[in-house]
Amino acid sequence: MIMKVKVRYFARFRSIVGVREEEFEVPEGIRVKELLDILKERRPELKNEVFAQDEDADVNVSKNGRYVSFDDHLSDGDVVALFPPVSGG
Amino acid sequence: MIMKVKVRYFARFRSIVGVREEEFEVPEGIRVKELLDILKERRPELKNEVFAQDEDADVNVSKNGRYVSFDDHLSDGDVVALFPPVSGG
Amino acid sequence: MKCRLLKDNFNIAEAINSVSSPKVGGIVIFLGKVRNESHGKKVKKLIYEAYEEMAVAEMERIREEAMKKFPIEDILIWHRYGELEIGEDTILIVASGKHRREAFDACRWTIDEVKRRVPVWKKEVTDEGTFWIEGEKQIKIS
Amino acid sequence: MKCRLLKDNFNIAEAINSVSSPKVGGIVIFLGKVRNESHGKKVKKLIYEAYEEMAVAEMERIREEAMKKFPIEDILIWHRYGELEIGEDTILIVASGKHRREAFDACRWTIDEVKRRVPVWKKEVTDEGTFWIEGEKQIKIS
Repeated sequence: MIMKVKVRYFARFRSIVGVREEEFEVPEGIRVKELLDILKERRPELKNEVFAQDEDADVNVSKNGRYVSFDDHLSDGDVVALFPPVSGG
Repeated sequence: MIMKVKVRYFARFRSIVGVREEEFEVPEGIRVKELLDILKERRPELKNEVFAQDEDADVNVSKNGRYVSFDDHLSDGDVVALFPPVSGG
Repeated sequence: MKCRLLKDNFNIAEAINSVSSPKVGGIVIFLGKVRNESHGKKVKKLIYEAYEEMAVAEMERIREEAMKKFPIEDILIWHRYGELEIGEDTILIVASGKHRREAFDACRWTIDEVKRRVPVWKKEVTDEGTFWIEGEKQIKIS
Repeated sequence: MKCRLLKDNFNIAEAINSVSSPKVGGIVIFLGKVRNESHGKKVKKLIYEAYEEMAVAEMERIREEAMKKFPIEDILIWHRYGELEIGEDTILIVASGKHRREAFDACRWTIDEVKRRVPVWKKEVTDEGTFWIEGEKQIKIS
């Protein structure tokens, strides 16, 4: 079974990808880290910048506006955002 | 030799004494603590309230607008103020 | 609204008012400003980009955590976005308490959390080019 | 004037402005208010009495010490006197720094010193009578 998730990019990641948001069809119930693996293939330009996936990873991931762990499962219609370390204040 | 010093009272001490300021003639060059001894005699109503003179003394003394130690010497024309622990802010 | 992302200048009097009550004895405010220097470079201006919905939601989560963590009466978090000149206000945190101790603690904790968690990014336009700021890092754009 | 004893309301915007400069990245403000409760009693209003010349001089000494002790850009201390109703402002301390850390430290240190040293005394009018406040003690007047 297939589900749809939206992926949003912010700040420098948006400049790298060149789009604000895109929709992907992915296998139902996958985890965040599996989505990231899919993105690595479809968005090779992000590979070095974003997807270190270790403790030092300079990438933040949110699901529906909330920080999420890489082990979290996704559902149809979820909005996943990828962004660099923040610098507000 | 004799010199003149002004003594000012603030807050509760002023209510006890009933005056804002009074002038005393005292021996030249005396220390703050000697002035306090003189005040004990001339203002017995202050004796229990003000002049404990130990570390826990609930009296503050300033000379010419600056906190002063009981061992400090006084000069002619000095203004000495006596007041309780402060409570601003 | 106790958590806001806004383009206009802060109305600080309004902010203070909105966390005040007869129970309040002390208010501690943190006000961030755009300063003329960063990482040794002369800053000309800042541009803040935000993930707006999440930024407000995250500020609300931080606010609720602060209200639980400290015995304060209220706390407010406002953050500006868009283009800001030197000297302009960037962030406003106002914490009110019966006593000053908890207001200081809550205000300080909250600004640290905002800087760590709220999805807002700073682009610095300096005399040596334009940079993205990512946490402590500075990454050249142009 | 960076140290003031004043009867009127604070102009907080003016205060912030007077410690701001292009070098300033963070401002921390402490604002004291008259609250409706003290030592378990319901407060109706406060009356502040001051040894005016010394109070201003002592605030200036505290300000200079703060400027030496912390790497801040500037700091201001304003204190009100006279009769104040619940909710009214009592004291305003505004510290500005390149970074927030020193502004927080200086603001907090300064309010503690003011409360310990500046010759100002609070008379509390409560529903159980009027009291002088001396440090932590409450002494009944009437």
